[in-house]
Amino acid sequence: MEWIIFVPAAALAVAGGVGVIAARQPVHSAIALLVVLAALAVTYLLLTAQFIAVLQVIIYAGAIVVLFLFVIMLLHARSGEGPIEKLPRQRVAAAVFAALFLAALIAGSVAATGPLALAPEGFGTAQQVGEVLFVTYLLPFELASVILMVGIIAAVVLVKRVPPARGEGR
Amino acid sequence: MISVVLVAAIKSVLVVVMVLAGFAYATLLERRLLARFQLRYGPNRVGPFGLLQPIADGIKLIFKESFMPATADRLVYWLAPAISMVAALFVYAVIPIGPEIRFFGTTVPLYIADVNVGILLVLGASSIGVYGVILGGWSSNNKYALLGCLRSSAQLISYELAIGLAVVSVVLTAGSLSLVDIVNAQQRLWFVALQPVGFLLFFIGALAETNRAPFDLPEAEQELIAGFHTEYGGFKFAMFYVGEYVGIITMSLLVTTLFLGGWHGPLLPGPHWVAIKTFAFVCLFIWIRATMPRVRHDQLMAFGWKVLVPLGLLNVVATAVIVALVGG
Amino acid sequence: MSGAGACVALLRERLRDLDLDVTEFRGEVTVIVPAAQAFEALRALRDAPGWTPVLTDLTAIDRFPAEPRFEVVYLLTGYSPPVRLRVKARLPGEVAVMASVTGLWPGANWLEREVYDMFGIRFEGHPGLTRILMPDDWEGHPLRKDFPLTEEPVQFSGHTPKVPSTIIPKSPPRR
Amino acid sequence: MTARMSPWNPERDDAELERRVLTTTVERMVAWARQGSVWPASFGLACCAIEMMCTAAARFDLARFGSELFRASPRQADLMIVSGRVSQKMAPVLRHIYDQMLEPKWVIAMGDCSSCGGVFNNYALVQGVDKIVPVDVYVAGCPPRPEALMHGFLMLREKIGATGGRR
Amino acid sequence: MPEPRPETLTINMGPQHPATHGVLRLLLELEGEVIVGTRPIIGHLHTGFEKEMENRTYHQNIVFPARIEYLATFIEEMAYVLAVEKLLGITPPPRAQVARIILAEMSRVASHLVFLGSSAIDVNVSSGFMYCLQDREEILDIFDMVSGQRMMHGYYRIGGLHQDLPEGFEARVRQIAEGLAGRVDEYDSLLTDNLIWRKRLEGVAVLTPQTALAYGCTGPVLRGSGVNYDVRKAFPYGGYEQFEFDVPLGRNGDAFDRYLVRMEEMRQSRRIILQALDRLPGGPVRLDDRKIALPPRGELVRSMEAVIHQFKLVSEGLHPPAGEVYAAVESPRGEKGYYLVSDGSNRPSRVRVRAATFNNLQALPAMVYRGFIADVVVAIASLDVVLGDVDR
Amino acid sequence: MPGLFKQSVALLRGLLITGRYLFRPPVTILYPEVKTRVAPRFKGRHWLTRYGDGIERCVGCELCVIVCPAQAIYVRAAENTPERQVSKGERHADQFQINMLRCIFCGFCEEACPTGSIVLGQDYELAGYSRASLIYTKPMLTEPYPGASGRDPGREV
Repeated sequence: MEWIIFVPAAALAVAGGVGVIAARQPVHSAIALLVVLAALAVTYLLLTAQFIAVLQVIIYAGAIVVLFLFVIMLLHARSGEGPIEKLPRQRVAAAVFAALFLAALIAGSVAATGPLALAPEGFGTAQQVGEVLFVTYLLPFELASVILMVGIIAAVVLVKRVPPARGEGR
Repeated sequence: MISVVLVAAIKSVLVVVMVLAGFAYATLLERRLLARFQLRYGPNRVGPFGLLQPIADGIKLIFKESFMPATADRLVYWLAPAISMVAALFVYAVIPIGPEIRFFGTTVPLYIADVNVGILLVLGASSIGVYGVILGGWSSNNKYALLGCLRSSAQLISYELAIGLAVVSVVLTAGSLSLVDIVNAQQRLWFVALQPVGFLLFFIGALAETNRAPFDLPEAEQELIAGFHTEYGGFKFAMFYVGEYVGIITMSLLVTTLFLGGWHGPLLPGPHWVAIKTFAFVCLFIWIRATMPRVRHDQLMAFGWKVLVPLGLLNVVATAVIVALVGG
Repeated sequence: MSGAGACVALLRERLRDLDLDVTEFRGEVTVIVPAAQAFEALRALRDAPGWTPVLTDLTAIDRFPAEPRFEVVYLLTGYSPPVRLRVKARLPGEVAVMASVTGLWPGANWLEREVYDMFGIRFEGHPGLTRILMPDDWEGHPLRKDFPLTEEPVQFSGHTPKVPSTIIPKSPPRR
Repeated sequence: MTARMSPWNPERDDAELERRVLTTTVERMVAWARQGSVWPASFGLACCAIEMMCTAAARFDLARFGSELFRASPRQADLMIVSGRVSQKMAPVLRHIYDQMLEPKWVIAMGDCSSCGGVFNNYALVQGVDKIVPVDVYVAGCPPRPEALMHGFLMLREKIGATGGRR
Repeated sequence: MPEPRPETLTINMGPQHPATHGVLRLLLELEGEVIVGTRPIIGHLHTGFEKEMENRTYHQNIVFPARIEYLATFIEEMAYVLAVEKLLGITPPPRAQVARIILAEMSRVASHLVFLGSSAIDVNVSSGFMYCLQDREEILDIFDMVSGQRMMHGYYRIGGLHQDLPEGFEARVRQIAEGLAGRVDEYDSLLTDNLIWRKRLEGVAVLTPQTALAYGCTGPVLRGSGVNYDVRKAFPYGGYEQFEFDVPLGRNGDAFDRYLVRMEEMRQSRRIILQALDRLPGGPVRLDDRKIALPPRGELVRSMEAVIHQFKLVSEGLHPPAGEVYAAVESPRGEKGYYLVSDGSNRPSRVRVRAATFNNLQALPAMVYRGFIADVVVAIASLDVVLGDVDR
Repeated sequence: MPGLFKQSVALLRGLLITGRYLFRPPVTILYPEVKTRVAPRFKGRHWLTRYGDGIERCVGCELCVIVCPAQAIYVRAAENTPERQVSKGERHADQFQINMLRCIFCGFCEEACPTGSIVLGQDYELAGYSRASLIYTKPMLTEPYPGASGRDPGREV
């Protein structure tokens, strides 16, 4: 039964992933990313992890991709479309790593031959997520927030310009 | 299994039809009521009492020339209004308009799905709705639309936070994320009494979230022509319109559900109460629009981040403490 | 500064070699100064003690076909005490150039642009002397007397009448 | 509740406005809808714009005919009320805005100046906005009273009802 | 304006934009949403009034002034008629003078009501707009009653008025003037005390007295900055010296002060109207000089002489002596002056319209510098521009 | 804090003001059914009036043509003949056209008319689908019977 939903969702996620890197327009990439996130949310739902699925939408789709779009638009509005950087060497390296990663994935899924494990009771509920975040991994979680904070302050400092002295426009 | 799907499908269609009708008459209500605030009649010629006005508007918009700016991004230009409308309609999957009713011997709950994280789903859907605005403004390749969409998305994201905090306090009070549970928790006392600050936060946030006066900056026509939908006309514009007005109804319904006891009320059956309370809130929205000047963008952001968010945080902390003390 | 007369007296005192022509009509004092010295005179008036004149208006008159053809008119107003003084300078048609007074009154900016646009009088030292009311690609200066009003006949059925401004002809000046 | 007006009379009017019979029900329905939902572009030029504002205001209330939604964006407007004198400098802008409107669209030349230049018969003004855009209804007056504009507006409605919105 | 810098965004506001009150075009240079450069582009409503008036007789020209500044119609007509009267060296009969003042002050109120209404709608108080226009309708009804036109009256004549004031004029004016105080108070409580309204207007679009004087600003724009100059007080015209009224002044020169000045001016206009009604004299409303004013209608059937005068005056027009005059009035937007140059013929050889808003608008870039787009809207509204007046 | 309270009260008072209007009857004139009653002096559509006995007042003197600032009037005069005495004078208007789209309704023609022929009536509903339809000719302008324009046909001028 779940296959009916899982296969299209997974396919959509993969297609979206390809779209992110294949699209020429940065905005299209962002939309493709949105598709990936939405498809992932659906797979979370299949795992009965409603809470995580909704958080996925709210946080990633609702905040992070919006920020991406902001950045894209502000840059786009200012300078038009940037030239596409061509770095042939990186492409080669990327291809190699991608191939390796694919191989690892296939190997992993072939190795995992046992019966599919069911999600534990209460998986993905608000309570469980809360416990993981605020009890088990409290320290890493807080550290992450500190790092993010540093990043934000740095961004503000870097971007902030001194306003020019008051003069009157003509 | 089939019957479950069938019932869900029927209910979905019904809800969509109802919501669209609600949208149509919300526009008429706004125009008529606003007119009465301004000593005039408002649309009263198309059909009896002007009741066919929204239908005329709809048909006209559908039969308008289909248009796309030459420099627009085709895909995104089409996608944006659709996202806007679909996100607005999606919310109705989880908003309950009444308890269960008996219907042909089966018990049918008056909601499509009682998701146990229902309220979060509503927030999630509204955060998707932002994309309609942001992509619409960007894709039209118009400076006014771009400014409008930047403003708008900044506003929506900021005020979503305030709404989220208000919702968290309600969730803490009710002890559940399910909207049905939240309504049931208000059987004796409406949450507007338990959460006055939360109510105020939510209400102000709702005004901002639906781009209503005094926070209707995204389409501040005195500044930005028509904001993000400057370049939209015809049916695509209608979809934005749907999204906007459905949003108003949604927010009114949510206020009803979260703070005013949902379907609880004396004498009348549940759905009536929901309708009455929602209607009252829609009217309040219009009343405020008739009276209030528009705030400036920086004032709006300052108000959101410096007043509403801290207030919301305090409220959440206070609620948590009280719940821990009382409920623990 | 007790009145327009005092302004004139001050002007006479400040700029001794100035060739002033003072007339009064219906209680309004007009001072005609040579175009070359107009800027000096206006600066002297602006800096005169006892009043802070505001450039209320700056315009021109076309006396075509008479020569000197143009008159540039400056209307100065002191607010307290209320004093009005009109300063004029005559310009020939071929080289209609004045010194800009934007340095004395920033408000002269648009006014001078308008005079340029309408009369084709150039103002030297103006920060951006371009057309202001007419489209940038307009040819001619509409308020010059030799610029036609460009009327078209009013539409009637079966008849093409004279154009409006010729219905009552301009009468010769009476004494 | 349609207004009692002088009926749409093809003989009286120009050839290009000749009657086109609405055949199908759908056409009639669309014509009815267009008639009842004419959204004007908020396009004010001069004196007439003030009277146009008054037409939308409480005393006259154009909203009764479903037309109070003055759209700031020409894309969403159906009707351009050229309310005032159109200068040579404004003419290209006006045409541009007209081009931005989506079909079907209509133009009312409100007042003398926009209809033919009115009292200003001179170099600065376009002698009639019909030299730039096609005009559906001319309203005389300087400026026309709000009722006069409404009269013209109702004539336009009648025309839309009769032709289904095609020119 | 210097070349747009790469990090700024130039947007074009107008010429057809809801907030520009007509066909004003602004090129705004933005840094984010902050304005660092403003270039107003005017002329989209240039109608050629001056040229047109130079090609008509003095009498025919009466129709033009109201169309220049179409919100303060009676004041406009008064300015032109006063200029011609000054040129001729005549004074109209006292009844005409007082009637002109009543109508002028009503015009001022009507104009300020449009200012208030359009400011209200600029910050999206659509109801305030409707109420203001409704109040204006009441005044326009009186104008209609007096002159037969709501806006372009053509009621003043050189040497008086077209005809006497109609029956019931005084009672209706008094009724409106009495009610005006309550109306202004209501707008006060709808807007002045409103937190958002204040936040939108206070400290926005500040104009210092020095800048205002440098640009030749007049009217409420100048008085909002605290400079006491009102043509009615400084150079009294048309009999204003007989009336008692105060000139309200602002302190900070921001949009809010200009708004307050106009609100107070409405109250002062009411004072003037009530005083004028109390001392409205009887008598003729037109000069009895056949070279200047048409003979009374009744005479046309009785006296051949009157018919000849009628023919001569209509077909030739009047001939003022050669000379030049400048007559200014205090319009709701500031000093409105007509500078007439006569060469002794039946047409003015030069008509110059000194427009208040032309000078006021020049101060706009200085006012909105480092403000927001939203402030531009408020600034334009607070300048109360009439583009017909700017472009002529 | 008291400031905040005061401000909130002010906001609420604004709501109350608009709320009060909700319960007032609209001031709207239901236009096409209810015509506005314009002032007696209203300057609307022109009429060429007649004397009480049906004789036309216009004598074709063209003063209205001359005074019209917009030159919206065209008159072609013709001699009256004993067989065809159209007006009281020697001449009458053979053709009389007014271009309503040029006319600015200033009333100068009415003021200039020595016989009181041309008057500005009360009708303001002047609109047409074409420019030509708004050029009014003499048959359209002449009042069908004495007094049809609303002016007393017995008046002197």
